[in-house]
Amino acid sequence: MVRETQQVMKPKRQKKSVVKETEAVLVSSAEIERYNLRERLVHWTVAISFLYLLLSGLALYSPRLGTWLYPLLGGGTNIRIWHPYAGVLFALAVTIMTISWRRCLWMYPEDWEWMRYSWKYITHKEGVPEAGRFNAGQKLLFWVLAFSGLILLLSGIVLWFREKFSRELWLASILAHEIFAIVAMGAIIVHMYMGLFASPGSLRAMVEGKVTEAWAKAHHARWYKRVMGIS
Amino acid sequence: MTNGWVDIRNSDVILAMGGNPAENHPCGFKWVIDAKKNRGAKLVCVDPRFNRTAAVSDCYVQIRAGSDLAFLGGLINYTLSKGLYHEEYVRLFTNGPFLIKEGFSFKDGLFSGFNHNTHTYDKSTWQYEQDEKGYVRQGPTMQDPRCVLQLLKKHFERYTPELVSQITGASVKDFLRVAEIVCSTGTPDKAGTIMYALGWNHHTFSVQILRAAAILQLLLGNIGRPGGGLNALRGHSNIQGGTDHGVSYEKLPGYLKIPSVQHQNLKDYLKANTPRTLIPTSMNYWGNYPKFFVSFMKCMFGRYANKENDFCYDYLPKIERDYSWVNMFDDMYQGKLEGMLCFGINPVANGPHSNKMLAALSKLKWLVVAECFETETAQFWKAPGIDPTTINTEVFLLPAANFAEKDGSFTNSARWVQWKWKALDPPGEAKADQEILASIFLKVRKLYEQVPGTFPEPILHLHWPYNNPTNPLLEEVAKEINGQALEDLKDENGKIILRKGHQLSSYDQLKDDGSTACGNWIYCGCFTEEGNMMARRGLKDPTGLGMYPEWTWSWPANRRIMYNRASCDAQGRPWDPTRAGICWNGERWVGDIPDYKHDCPPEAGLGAFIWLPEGAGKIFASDLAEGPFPEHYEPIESPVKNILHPGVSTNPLAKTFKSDMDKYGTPDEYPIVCTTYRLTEHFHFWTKHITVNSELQPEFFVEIPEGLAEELGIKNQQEIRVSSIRGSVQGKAHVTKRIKPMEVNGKKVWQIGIPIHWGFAGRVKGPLANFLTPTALDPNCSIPEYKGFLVKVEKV
Amino acid sequence: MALELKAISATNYPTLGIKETERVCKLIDVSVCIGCKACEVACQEWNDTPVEETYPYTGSYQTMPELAYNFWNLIKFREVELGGSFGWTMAKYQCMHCADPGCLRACPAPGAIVQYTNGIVDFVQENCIGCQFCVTGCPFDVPRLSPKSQKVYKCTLCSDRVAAGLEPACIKACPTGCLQFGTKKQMLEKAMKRVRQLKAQGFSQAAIYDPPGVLGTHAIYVLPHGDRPEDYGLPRDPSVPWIVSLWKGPLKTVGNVVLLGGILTAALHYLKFGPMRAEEKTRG
Amino acid sequence: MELTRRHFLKLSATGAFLSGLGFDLRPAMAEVKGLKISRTTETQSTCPYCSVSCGVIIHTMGDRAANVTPTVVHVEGNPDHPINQGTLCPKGASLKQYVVNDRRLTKPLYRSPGSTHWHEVDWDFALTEIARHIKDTRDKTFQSRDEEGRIVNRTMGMAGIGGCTDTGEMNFLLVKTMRALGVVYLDQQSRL
Repeated sequence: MVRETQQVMKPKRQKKSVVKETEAVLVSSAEIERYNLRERLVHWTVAISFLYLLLSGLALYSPRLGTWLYPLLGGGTNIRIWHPYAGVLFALAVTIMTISWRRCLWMYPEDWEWMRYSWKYITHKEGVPEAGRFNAGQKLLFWVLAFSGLILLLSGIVLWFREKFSRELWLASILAHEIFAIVAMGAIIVHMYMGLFASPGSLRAMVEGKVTEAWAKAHHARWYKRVMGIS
Repeated sequence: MTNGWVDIRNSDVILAMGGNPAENHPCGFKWVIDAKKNRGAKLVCVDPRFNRTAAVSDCYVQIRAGSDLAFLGGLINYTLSKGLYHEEYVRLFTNGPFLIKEGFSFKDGLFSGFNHNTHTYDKSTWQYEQDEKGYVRQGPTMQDPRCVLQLLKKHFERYTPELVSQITGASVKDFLRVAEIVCSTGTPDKAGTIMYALGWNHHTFSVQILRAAAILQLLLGNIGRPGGGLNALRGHSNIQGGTDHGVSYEKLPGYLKIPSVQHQNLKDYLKANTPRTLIPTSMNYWGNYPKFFVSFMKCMFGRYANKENDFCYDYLPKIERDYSWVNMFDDMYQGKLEGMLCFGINPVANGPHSNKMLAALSKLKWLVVAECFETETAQFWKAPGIDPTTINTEVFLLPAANFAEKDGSFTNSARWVQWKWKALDPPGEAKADQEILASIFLKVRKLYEQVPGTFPEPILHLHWPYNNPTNPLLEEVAKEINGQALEDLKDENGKIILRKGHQLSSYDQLKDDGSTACGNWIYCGCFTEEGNMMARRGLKDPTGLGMYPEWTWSWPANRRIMYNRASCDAQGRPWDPTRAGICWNGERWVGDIPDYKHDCPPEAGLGAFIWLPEGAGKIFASDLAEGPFPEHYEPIESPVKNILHPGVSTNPLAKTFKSDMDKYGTPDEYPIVCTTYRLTEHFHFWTKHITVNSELQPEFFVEIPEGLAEELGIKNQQEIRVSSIRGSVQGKAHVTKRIKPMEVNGKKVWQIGIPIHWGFAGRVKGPLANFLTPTALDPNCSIPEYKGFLVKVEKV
Repeated sequence: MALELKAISATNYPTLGIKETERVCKLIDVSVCIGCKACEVACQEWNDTPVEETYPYTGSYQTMPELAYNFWNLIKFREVELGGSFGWTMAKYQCMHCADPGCLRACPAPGAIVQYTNGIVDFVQENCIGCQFCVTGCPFDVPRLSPKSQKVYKCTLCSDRVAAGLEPACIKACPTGCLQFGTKKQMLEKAMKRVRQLKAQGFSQAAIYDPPGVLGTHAIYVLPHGDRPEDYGLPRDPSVPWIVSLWKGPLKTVGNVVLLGGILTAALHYLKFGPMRAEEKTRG
Repeated sequence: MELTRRHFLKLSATGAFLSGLGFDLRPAMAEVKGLKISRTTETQSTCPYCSVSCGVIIHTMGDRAANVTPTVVHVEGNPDHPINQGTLCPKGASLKQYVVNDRRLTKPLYRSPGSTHWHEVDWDFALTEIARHIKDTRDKTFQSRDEEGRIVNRTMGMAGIGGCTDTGEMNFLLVKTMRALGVVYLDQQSRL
């Protein structure tokens, strides 16, 4: 019925797809594994590097925040030295994440359909279509962050090796770095709110890898059904 | 300098020619800028290159290197033909009205009396016409065709603007632009000065260029006046002092002459060197020559010098010919010398034709070099291309102190003798030069005491009165130079004016009977009973003209402007009251120290130029070797023939050399005119040892004009080779718009420039510009022709 | 003459001091510059800036192509046609000590760049984090990073000398008086007088260079051809780059709004809707 | 508020933290770099390069106390000097490096005939050898009379040059000794 299942049925891709689909296996009657160890490692690498990038970036960006962020992060010089390396780490981790989740993060027509009901989702109303492993909001958030990350990476490289680039490119890069840092910051606030507060169980999913059946059914019904073999 | 650095601020017109003061004397040049800013003075720059002086000048004209005399000749002609000269000044203060003997002539590049075999002049026709008493006949109206002014007019009427343009490569329009400004100072309310340096000196006719400039300044009435004068910008801190003290083969301290072999006794010597008064009103101060000389001999040999032995006249070496620099190295090259002492000088880099310098030094048995840094001369035996094992010269390189590590005086270009103090000890085992020299001398003296030797008397009898003989205090030496009374000195009435043993206060006190000793009479007054006058630091400026009479001491007699009597008219009133050098106040001359008898009223008509036997500034000067008037001759290596007289193209008395290494190029093979110069970032061959200066100008380069670069396909920064017939140098091309092509006598001529500051010793290295320069000398002063020689340029 | 702070990089507090001191100013009268480089050497000597390498010959009289972290004062040489005649311009280039310093505005390190009430803009390397934002902020392309210390350096207008009552080293050395030092007012008067003189001498376009785009500078020029600052190596109408202004101005507000707004919205959302519990949802 | 540089550094290191707590650091940030010539010994001298003779002040470390070996810290123009009025050119401005320079010679060096390098020698050796050479050369090449029998009393085998960069007094001593030795090949930079 949905493309995810269709993929499963494709014989030539079967093996691979099975691996993909085993990303969630039934652990017990009440617990389902949502993220395996590798996925969690990648996520937390992204998360920690992003957090460092955000905080160190904020320190450089805003003197007001800098006054406490500098000592927190070991001083301005350290920030200046490590920020780009953290950026590289972040970019690598996001790349791995994108590759491994490319299918479950793809925006399918039903995701756009889901988006039409996103307001209901936000306001906890009934009638939100069932979501797969990730709902469309999550997917969009990811792509926003990934795109911002790409721009931040490219502009960051220019700023890192500024001697090799023209002054005009520098200035443009600074502007781009700023704008997309703001975008990413906005996106991450949403994500963190959702993960930490708005959706209890999500954090556990990313920490322990497991969710309850109820949680799966409630938030990602389609995914739940597929995992459970219910069609 | 006749005037001084600060005095330049009093000028209305400054001609910078044959020198590049902005680059080579920046802190002196400040006074040019001061005059420009505060007086609205005009700065005119005439030079082969558009240099830094040109960059801030009001008028710049490019000329061919070596054509300066023609340009100045043009200015003299312009002044005379337009009647722009200061007639009263010329009549009062110059030999313009003097009559010259019949028979004096000039034809086809030669003055009367030329001997074609010896290439010398019989100067008997170059003399003043004299009356029965031996005084010069004058034509006060200056209309007599045989008076100096008329002869001058005749001599220079050939130097029309068109001719100047043909010789120098400057356009007629440009020449007239300069002439209009420079020749505008012939009025009492205007004063103009000339700043020149080695660009005029480095020629086979250098003294004549200076003569032309002096004539121009005399005609315009600029000599002796604040804001006027003829100002030589000397190249080293104490080159003036060295010259004053007679470090020169033909001189003794104070411009006394080393005896000639012709003068076998003191009487003959003094007779030959004491000038005879030529006009009744001449003070002829050099008439006191015997006093200067005898006092010098008393200083040299102390109690051994007495009347009976001609004050040890025999102890002094006698000369019969030129032993100057290039001759010295020519003789060395021919193996005539065994050893040499070099104190703070670098002949390999400095001298012309460095290859010959290297070859000459390698013929020496021993060489002593006292220096702060390891110079090219000290390491000549490992110069590029030389195999040290073939050089048998023993070399001693002695570490010397520098300026900060000793006290003593430096005499600047303006004759200011300035004492300085020691700030710290020399590094390591380095010693001050005077200690090195004294130690060597005393060791030699000891050897002569112990082991018999040839004629030891001058060595054993040399007066050496210093407290610590191996390390004389410079104050002691300064006192000795100033001189002291050896007996009580009395005036005509028998009144004692100076006690025995006291320091002299003026050269007026010198005696020719042995009762005074004085190392250098022109320095008499520098260290008196009042103390070290050179150490004074008073900042009073009573005239307001920047003379600072209490700032150190200036020779002669603390005078700041030479010939300053000429700054006033016949009545003793300043030509320009706003710039009164001195003036007669009814009793005496006040202002600067008068270059005159201080209480002689103007009515007495005493000649203004008290140093000269004629009492007047010389427009006509028979002392010179190649003519009493300047004449344009081409450099020894010239791209063109002399259009004034192709038969006598170069200076007929210029000296060239005949060894296998002395070669002179021709324009067909070496078509490009080359000149050498300094850059402001470096000092001579010293600062290549200093990091900062090496950073400012790190590499040897050759300045070549854009057009020539195009012709030869040379790009900026490309490696090129410049060769003269004597050697070649390789370096980066500096392609510039600042040198333009020239049309000389209908022929297109290019010139290039080479800065001198590199060598094979130093933090930064490069070729020596002097690999290219020729061994051709001026007949008067034996200066080599570093400027305006011929080269070719090629890509590497 | 103690130095009082007027502005400090990456610090939003108003300054404590209420003192108002005279603003100092360097005047560069290009018309009498002889390009002797005394200022370059005096700068290096006073500041003990190391000469680590000998730069190769640049193909002109100019010491090096542009300023360096260890070379804060550079005379630019240009062979140009000026006003119909050939000219060789020499003009000293260094930090302009802008009244509105772009470097200070761009700097994220507290106290790394300070502006004193006397107008000097100074880098305090102890506080510099080496991010080079100042390089971006400078409209004159002056600050330079040392590859060794990873700090940024530039002319200090010899703030240590000025604080002790001395003039900057370059000013003192300048042989021709091309460089002058005094209060901004005095220097403007001097400059005005020179401009009048130059105009009288036929330099009809003579002008003072004191760019208003950065609210004026504390190093001002007299240019004989004031209509062509580029011929002296000076930018025409310099100002703090708009990107720096945008970044330090509106964009900062946007960032604050996003940050605070995001957190606030999330909090409000939580208060209004609370967490989305799976149990409830399933139950529902 | 007097702050030493050391204090300032300490303060700025902890600065961010303290200011985070509301402690305002601006007075501490005031410029407190020490003036490097504030307590040096000043000696008046003259620039050794060209003939303008700019007055310079040599700043040396220490106060001339007995136990101090001074070194040059800085050289600057003498503002009282009527000619240069404190200004200097690029050569004069780098005079410190002319004095304190690792290329300075600090020991007498000797190069024997045919040798490819220098040997360090002591002063006594150098001076003794030089004196011996001078006497040998003088005795060997001294000319009492020329071909025509005229007294000339001169040393033909040896030359003396130099002086223009040294003091007037040294120049005088050079002339004095050279002429006493009978040297006629005597010259200096002003010829060039």
